[in-house]
Amino acid sequence: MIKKERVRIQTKRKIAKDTIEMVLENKYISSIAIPGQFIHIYVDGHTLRRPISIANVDQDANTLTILFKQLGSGTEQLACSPEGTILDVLGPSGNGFQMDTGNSTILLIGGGIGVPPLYYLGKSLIEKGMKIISILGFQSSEYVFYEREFQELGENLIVTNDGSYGEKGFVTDVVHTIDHIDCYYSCGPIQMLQAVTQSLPTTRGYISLEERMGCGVGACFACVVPSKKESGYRKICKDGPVFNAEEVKL
Amino acid sequence: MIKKERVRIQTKRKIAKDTIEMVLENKYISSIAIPGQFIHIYVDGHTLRRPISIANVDQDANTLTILFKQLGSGTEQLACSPEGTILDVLGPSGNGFQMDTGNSTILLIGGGIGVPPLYYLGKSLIEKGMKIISILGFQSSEYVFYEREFQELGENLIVTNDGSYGEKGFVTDVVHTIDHIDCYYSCGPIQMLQAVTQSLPTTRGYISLEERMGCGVGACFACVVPSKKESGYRKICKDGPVFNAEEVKL
Amino acid sequence: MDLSVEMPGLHLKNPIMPASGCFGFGREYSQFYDLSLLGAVIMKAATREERYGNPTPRVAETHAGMLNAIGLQNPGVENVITNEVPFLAKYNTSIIANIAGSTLEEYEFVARAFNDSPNVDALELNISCPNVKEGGIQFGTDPAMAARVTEVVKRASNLPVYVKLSPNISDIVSMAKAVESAGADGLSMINTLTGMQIHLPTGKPLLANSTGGLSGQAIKPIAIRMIYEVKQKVNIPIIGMGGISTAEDVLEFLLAGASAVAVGTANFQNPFICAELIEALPSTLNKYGFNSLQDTIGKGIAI
Amino acid sequence: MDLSVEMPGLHLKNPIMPASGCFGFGREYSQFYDLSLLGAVIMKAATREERYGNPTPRVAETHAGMLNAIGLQNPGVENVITNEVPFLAKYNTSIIANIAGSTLEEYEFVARAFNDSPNVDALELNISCPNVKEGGIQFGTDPAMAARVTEVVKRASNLPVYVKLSPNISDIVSMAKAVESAGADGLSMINTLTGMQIHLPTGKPLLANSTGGLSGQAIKPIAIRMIYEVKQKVNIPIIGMGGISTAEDVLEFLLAGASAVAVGTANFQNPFICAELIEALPSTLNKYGFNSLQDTIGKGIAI
Ligand SMILES: Cc1cc2nc3c(=O)[nH]c(=O)nc-3n(C[C@H](O)[C@H](O)[C@H](O)COP(=O)(O)OP(=O)(O)OC[C@H]3O[C@@H](n4cnc5c(N)ncnc54)[C@H](O)[C@@H]3O)c2cc1C
Ligand SMILES: Cc1cc2nc3c(=O)[nH]c(=O)nc-3n(C[C@H](O)[C@H](O)[C@H](O)COP(=O)(O)OP(=O)(O)OC[C@H]3O[C@@H](n4cnc5c(N)ncnc54)[C@H](O)[C@@H]3O)c2cc1C
Ligand SMILES: Cc1cc2nc3c(=O)[nH]c(=O)nc-3n(C[C@H](O)[C@H](O)[C@H](O)COP(=O)(O)O)c2cc1C
Ligand SMILES: Cc1cc2nc3c(=O)[nH]c(=O)nc-3n(C[C@H](O)[C@H](O)[C@H](O)COP(=O)(O)O)c2cc1C
Ligand code: FES
Ligand code: FES
Repeated sequence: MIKKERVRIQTKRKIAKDTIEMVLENKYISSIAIPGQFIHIYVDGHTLRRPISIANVDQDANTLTILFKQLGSGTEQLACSPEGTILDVLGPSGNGFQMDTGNSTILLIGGGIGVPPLYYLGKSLIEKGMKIISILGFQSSEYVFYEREFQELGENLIVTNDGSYGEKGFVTDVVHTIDHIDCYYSCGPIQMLQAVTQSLPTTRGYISLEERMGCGVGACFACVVPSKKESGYRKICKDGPVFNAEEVKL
Repeated sequence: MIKKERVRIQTKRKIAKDTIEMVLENKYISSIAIPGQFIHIYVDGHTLRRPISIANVDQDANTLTILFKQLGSGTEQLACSPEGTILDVLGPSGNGFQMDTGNSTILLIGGGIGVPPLYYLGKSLIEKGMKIISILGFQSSEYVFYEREFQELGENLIVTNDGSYGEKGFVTDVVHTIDHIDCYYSCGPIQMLQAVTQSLPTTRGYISLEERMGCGVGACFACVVPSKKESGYRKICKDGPVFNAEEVKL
Repeated sequence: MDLSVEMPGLHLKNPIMPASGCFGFGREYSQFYDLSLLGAVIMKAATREERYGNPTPRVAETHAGMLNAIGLQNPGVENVITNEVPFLAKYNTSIIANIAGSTLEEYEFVARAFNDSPNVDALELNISCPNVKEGGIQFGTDPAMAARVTEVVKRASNLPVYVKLSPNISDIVSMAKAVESAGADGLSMINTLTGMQIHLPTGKPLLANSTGGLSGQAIKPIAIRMIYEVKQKVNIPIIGMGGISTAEDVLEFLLAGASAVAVGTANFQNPFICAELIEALPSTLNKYGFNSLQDTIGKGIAI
Repeated sequence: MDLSVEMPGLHLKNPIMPASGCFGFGREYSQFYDLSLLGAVIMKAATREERYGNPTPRVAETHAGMLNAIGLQNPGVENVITNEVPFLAKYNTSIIANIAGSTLEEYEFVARAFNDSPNVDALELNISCPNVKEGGIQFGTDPAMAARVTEVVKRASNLPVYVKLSPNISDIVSMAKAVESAGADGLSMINTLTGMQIHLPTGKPLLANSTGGLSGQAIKPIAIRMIYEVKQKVNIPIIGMGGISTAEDVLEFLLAGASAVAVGTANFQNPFICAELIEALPSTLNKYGFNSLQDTIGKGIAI
């Protein structure tokens, strides 16, 4: 259940260009959050909260980790909040990833700031005994983060648009180099998700979507995505942000 | 000349109920400010700056002192700024008190948060060898401040509306108890200034006025007061805040 | 302190209600607090058929406000009556149905449909949604059209009708008088102001719909002015809204002439806002010297 | 980067100018920076006679904005021409005279007076000041009246006329087209939205005039929307304003269709704002992929 919680910034660290990692302390959220869920952060002086994925959880330490890019005024202000600041947060929000069962081989495909939720997911899948392969795409070398962390989960490929690190190109350029997978999970820009779902049409897949939000709880109909199966829309904040790749029209 | 200055909060101290004293460090303003001038303080997230009188100056220490009451959201936020904060301030603004010359006896009449500018004035007049008598009015005992400071300048009477400290009543109730004065200076609520100017009709007097301001530099015509002599208005931020009691209609 | 308010069809235990479109049909916010605390709930707009609304992005943030172009997404009036009203009816609060349409016939249909819904206490007639292209906007800015739709809905419905006015207009008083003459039982004001944001990275309007409705604290002075002007010229009660986020704001609306208030955008910042306002209201009224809610209504009008 | 803009009567070295009423006649701000930096200066409104304006309080703070009810205080057009224009003429910048009145005759008189002032480059015809009771408001909200005053002023004046539009209106496009047909050389938009604040300690409107004009960041989405709508329907250039405080805001106005912009309320927060915007503009245009100012104008219009 979503609650309005006070969350303390325990540590703050720049991990790549314009990219911040924050470890947040909160017992309630860290004790129940599952991979793929997000928190909705109030930033002083801003009308709308900012949705940020939960990138990791340490239940023993009562902490959750978020990774975010400084883009506009809200994330910039958040990035400037000193350690010790108490944030007003709604969470955990949304439905997380439905986790595969069995001894599957799993492909994680992340683009830019879509990478964070895949880390907590990968860690959780490893615990369930699955094999993880990950492909992470970034603009250029200076934006690359969490390479080591993903390497610890299994085989890891880095792709940059300009080739300044790893392979040059898009994540989909290397997807075909992976032999066999049972299921993929992907999060990133919409163009990437479109390309990914098209290049893996027959594989079971889950994608995590982003959209501008109002309420973040399912009441305002701001964050919808057209549904493939039924007519109408699904709400990203409540029915998502994770959907079966079959379920929504991108 | 008014400049836009960065001013550092050196110390902050609560001196009475809802009343804060701040010592601000800034070389430019402290080196040229005269009694009666004000600074125009930017408070983050607020459209309009807050005008606050200069209550004291220490040229050697490069500091100026302000005393203010926490009323609305701007002064409350200001009161919460920690020591060390850099404020964005315009100043010194307005015309200060025209100081009497000779060996005059001077009456200072302050009401509530109109008291602050009179302190720097009193100190400056003492240096010129004048005799100072002061009457300070407050709502009740818990709002009284700077009694000791004014006592050091000369005879000092405190009046409270509810009689919880000093005399009970209004400053004008005790004005007649003062024997002879050459000139008075007054700052406080408009009702008090009206009463003061009426009860001292033949005495030379200067009053400092408050009005809601836009620009604070004389460009927007927000802060006007009807002029007695010429037709039309005077601007409090530029022609004032101090006026000859003869000059303006209250 | 007694916070109750009597208005046509509405016996509110307090004057606070969530605004239409900002609270869905109550389900989501019921996980945060007991909806029985609320004076009333105004439901999301209902239309004849299910509507899918506009493409995304549908919201943008502005200084002290936001733009929305949801486009009246809703499951259709039958579905609202069957699936949503019963949920809200479990709570001890009044229910106001916000009705919208693109044609007079659609308004009439939707209004009539709620006659069969015993738990709905009043209609809020949304003639002012700026995000419906087919006709909504004309209803909201032309007094004759507004009077027309008010008459039609009054005739079709057995419920009191609160007409929700658009602020995108020069003369709000004429509009208010027109709908009062047409039989409106009350007014609801204000809806959003039409605005736009251009997204610099793409150089194009950020909202897929180009324009959207501006709500939130930014518009409060406009809402206060319009309510103040209208209160002096009409005899029907006003539900005030537009940027309310504190108990002081509520008092400001009451003084301007509102008898009750709705809270929209502020729910997104703080899901508990309505409950918190209800709790804070008595001490805020006391602080400014009022001993009852009734004493405040329209008292700001300087005569 | 070349920031120059050509508009009727105005050969601006850059598109930034202080808005009328927020910069007096330039004297005060000239102590902060060299006014020759500015594209132009729009002077405070001038009327036939000296005007004393409204009683105080004349301003109030709102969320991301402010209300003002100055009431067109000014020393009268003769005085402006004799004492103020010569001061501004010392600077290498264009001068725009904002003219106001309560009657057609007054507008005509004031417009004609500036014919004798060789240093004034254009008139801004203020038909939209909400703080003048006698007639100002009707000129601003009725397209026929607006066209009428535009014609009269055009006939009286030998200067290009920019008509300043009021946003307190349902259909800004009709208004813009009406004044274009009447001969306006350009538009200036937007003026303030009419608003009010109730002062809780007294329970009455804070401004002595009760209502005032809302300006500042709060109104930017409304200004952008109106300029965007109007740009598509008229062929005369637009001076855009309403809540500008950053170079990004300037670009947003240009993309929406403004050819130049005016900055009002932001001068009160930061007296250097116009100079700072001029300095920041080239890098901001570059950042979003523009190599010239001309490239940006109206480019946000999604067709
Ligand atoms: C479910 C979900 C999870 C997300 N997880 C992450 C994450 O882990 N790390 C991360 O860096 N980013 C994440 N994002 C994107 C993040 O929410 C935006 O980058 C952020 O809101 C931008 O705010 P701003 O203040 O920088 O930008 P501004 O431009 O000032 O924001 C203005 C408004 O637009 C919204 N907005 C702008 N861009 C986006 C976007 N891409 N998606 C949704 N809303 C947006 C803002 O929330 C705000 O309401 C996530 C988005 C969603 C929907
Ligand atoms: C020349 C001058 C000198 C002043 N010196 C002092 C001083 O030394 N100490 C002190 O405590 N106060 C002083 N004041 C009053 C002080 O400016 C206000 O109390 C303060 O601006 C209120 O801001 P707020 O955020 O608390 O209130 P809010 O109600 O949030 O303010 C809203 C707006 O109204 C204005 N405002 C509200 N009350 C006043 C007022 N009484 N006078 C002018 N503007 C007001 C604010 O500046 C702001 O623009 C002075 C005022 C003037 C004009
Ligand atoms: C996301 C959103 C959706 C809205 N949907 C509706 C609606 O369906 N019907 C309606 O009458 N008003 C709708 N409104 C307008 C609000 O009910 C309210 O009138 C307006 O937002 C002003 O109040 P606020 O500033 O408190 O949000 C909506 C507003 C928002 C922000
Ligand atoms: C204090 C003040 C005085 C104003 N006086 C005038 C005026 O005399 N003539 C006029 O056309 N507009 C006047 N305006 C309107 C501004 O020129 C401008 O159109 C409006 O404030 C919107 O811009 P902003 O949000 O940047 O302030 C005034 C605005 C303010 C805040
Ligand atoms: S953000 Fe309100 S429904 Fe998703
Ligand atoms: S505040 Fe602008 S003239 Fe005084």
